[in-house]
Amino acid sequence: MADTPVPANEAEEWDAVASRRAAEALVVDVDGFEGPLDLLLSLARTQKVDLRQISILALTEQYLAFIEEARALRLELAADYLVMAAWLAYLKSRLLVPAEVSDDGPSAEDMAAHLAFQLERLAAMRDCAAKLMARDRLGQDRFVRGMPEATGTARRVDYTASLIDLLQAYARVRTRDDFRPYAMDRDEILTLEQALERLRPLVGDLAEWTDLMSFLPDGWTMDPKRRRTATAANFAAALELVKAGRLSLRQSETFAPIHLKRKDDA
Amino acid sequence: MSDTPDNDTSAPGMQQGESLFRAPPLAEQERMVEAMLFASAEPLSVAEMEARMPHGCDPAEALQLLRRRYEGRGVQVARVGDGWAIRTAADLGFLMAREVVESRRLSRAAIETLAIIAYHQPVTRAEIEEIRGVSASRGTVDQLIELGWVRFGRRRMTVGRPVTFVVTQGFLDHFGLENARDLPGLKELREAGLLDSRPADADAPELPEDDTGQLFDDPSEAMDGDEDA
Amino acid sequence: MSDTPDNDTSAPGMQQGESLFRAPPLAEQERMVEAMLFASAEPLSVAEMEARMPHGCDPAEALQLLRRRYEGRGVQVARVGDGWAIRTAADLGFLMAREVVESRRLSRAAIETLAIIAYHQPVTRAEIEEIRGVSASRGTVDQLIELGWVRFGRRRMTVGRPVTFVVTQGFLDHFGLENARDLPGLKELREAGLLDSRPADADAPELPEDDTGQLFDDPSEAMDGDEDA
Repeated sequence: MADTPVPANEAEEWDAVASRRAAEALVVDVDGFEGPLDLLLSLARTQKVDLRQISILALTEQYLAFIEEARALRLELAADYLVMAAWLAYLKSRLLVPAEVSDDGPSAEDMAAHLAFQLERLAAMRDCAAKLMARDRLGQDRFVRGMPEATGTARRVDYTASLIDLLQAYARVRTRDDFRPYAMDRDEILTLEQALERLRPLVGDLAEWTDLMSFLPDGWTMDPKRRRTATAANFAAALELVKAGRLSLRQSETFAPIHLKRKDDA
Repeated sequence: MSDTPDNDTSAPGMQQGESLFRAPPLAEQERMVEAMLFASAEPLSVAEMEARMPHGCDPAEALQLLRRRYEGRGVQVARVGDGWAIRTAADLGFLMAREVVESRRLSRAAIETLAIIAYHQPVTRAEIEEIRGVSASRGTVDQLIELGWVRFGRRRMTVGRPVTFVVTQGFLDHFGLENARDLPGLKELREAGLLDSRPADADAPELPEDDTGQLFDDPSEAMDGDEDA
Repeated sequence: MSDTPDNDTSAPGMQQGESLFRAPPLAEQERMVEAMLFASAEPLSVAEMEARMPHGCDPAEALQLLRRRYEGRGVQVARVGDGWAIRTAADLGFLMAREVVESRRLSRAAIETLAIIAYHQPVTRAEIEEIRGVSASRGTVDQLIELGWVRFGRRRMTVGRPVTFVVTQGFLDHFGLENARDLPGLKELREAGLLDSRPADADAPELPEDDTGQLFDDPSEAMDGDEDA
């Protein structure tokens, strides 16, 4: 995936021993990293410069060396670390090779700048998180009233439920069917006979054009399977009634709603 | 409170090396008593306050100051048994009337019904039953209406003109939502880990979401409209 | 507000009940606000207070007085988003050891996610993941919602209409912020461009607002219209 061996010339540029030591310390910790960006940020800190002046090329080297080392130690690396390694190897090659003219995509410099931006942004959010947690917090530094007044005359029961309860309830209801053992459900099908029987008495007073879909029986409109079979059965039943001269059908264009009306001149 | 600085000179060691340092000024002690009485879940005795305060403090005296300070205010420092507490002034009790509530959790049937109404509104009783797979007891929807979380919507223009139910502003307020449309879809629930993940779950077909679209006459109505294309 | 009485003098023959009486003097209103804020553990909005107070009261004005009165005291009148609450002064936390709420230790991921939501709100899950460079572990946002610090915001009007997350009043209360604009370092971050997503994102297709109106139209209403005609 990555072009692996640490290339000679750049590698010389930074202290091999120190970097190796840093890498070892990191390797031990590999589980502690929350993904490649986090790892990159830790590596970047070893450059001991402002993140804005970071050398992306050096960082790329560091990262690739780290991945190499982790592999040598047969540490298991999650796929996203390897994806990042591949991307960085590509970035490195683009940074080293003079810019090609024809390229449409972002330039290597743009890519590097964006990576630097991502690192800086992540670092900033870490700082913010720390600042937030260091604030005077409720229940630790600041306190609420210990005895909220409840001198009771009008006692009222307040039913409560949290948003999480609500979401879980919905998920529970909607996924119940996913876990049902498979069975052929005959009662999931509305037959032509049933639809016809239902529709026939209804069309008598149908003086206005009315959407076919509004004739779906209660209980057959929500579940898509039932809705489909009910739609088909109703449509077939409507055709039967047209054939019998009791009903007119109208559709303004393909896929438009189908409308029914009593056949007046019958 | 301008005397806090005095206090600061002795501050570094205050917590631990207690007896080495002077007690904080009385005004500062008064602040302490005020904070303790406010935050405590029970009335506090002078001895209890003293035990919490820096060495050399005299909560009894601070308490007298505080008590005088609150005279005629909206709350009072009141003696309760052996202890002291802050209480609403007797003449303002009428403002507290609404404070008295007893919380009870909603039943599972009620919360499920509520969730269905929120996600599928406007929705008829028959549709609720269809989604839940159980016939809804009349009482459940009634309870939700009584709670002010559900109200009647327009009648559905289908045969029988069934009434529909929708959620109210009170519902949105209670659950901290701006709009029922902002409720996450099933896929988002799953991503958020809110879906009980039983083994089959992860690979379960993503059907349900698409299908919500079908529930509405207009497919663009779907909560996750993106998938309809 | 001192002109409220003027107002009322011209009103002897007014409608009924309430308006016959002039609003209580401001000092009295201040007592009422004081009592209500002391009595409630949750922040109260001006509107909530006004609803409980006698007709013609102006809690906003009374609040300013009250806030000044408690400056430097052991408890403080704190603004919390839309609401107001009384909280103990932070420097006296050491007295309240017994009241400390042992909060569940938040994971690093949860803390970071919280910060990202607070500083970037409204923010989608994908954006959180982009900033952290990892797919958010399940349960992280969930945990923050359960703590009452995060809630759903409006759906983003981009393709896919993802749900967004924002911080709550509970978050502000917990971290002692008057409102989300007071987050430490927010301005500097914005000026440094660190709250932007990548520049390319700026031109991401934003659907026009009208569009959403369309989506949210209630089909049954549309049908109603037809039928009524």
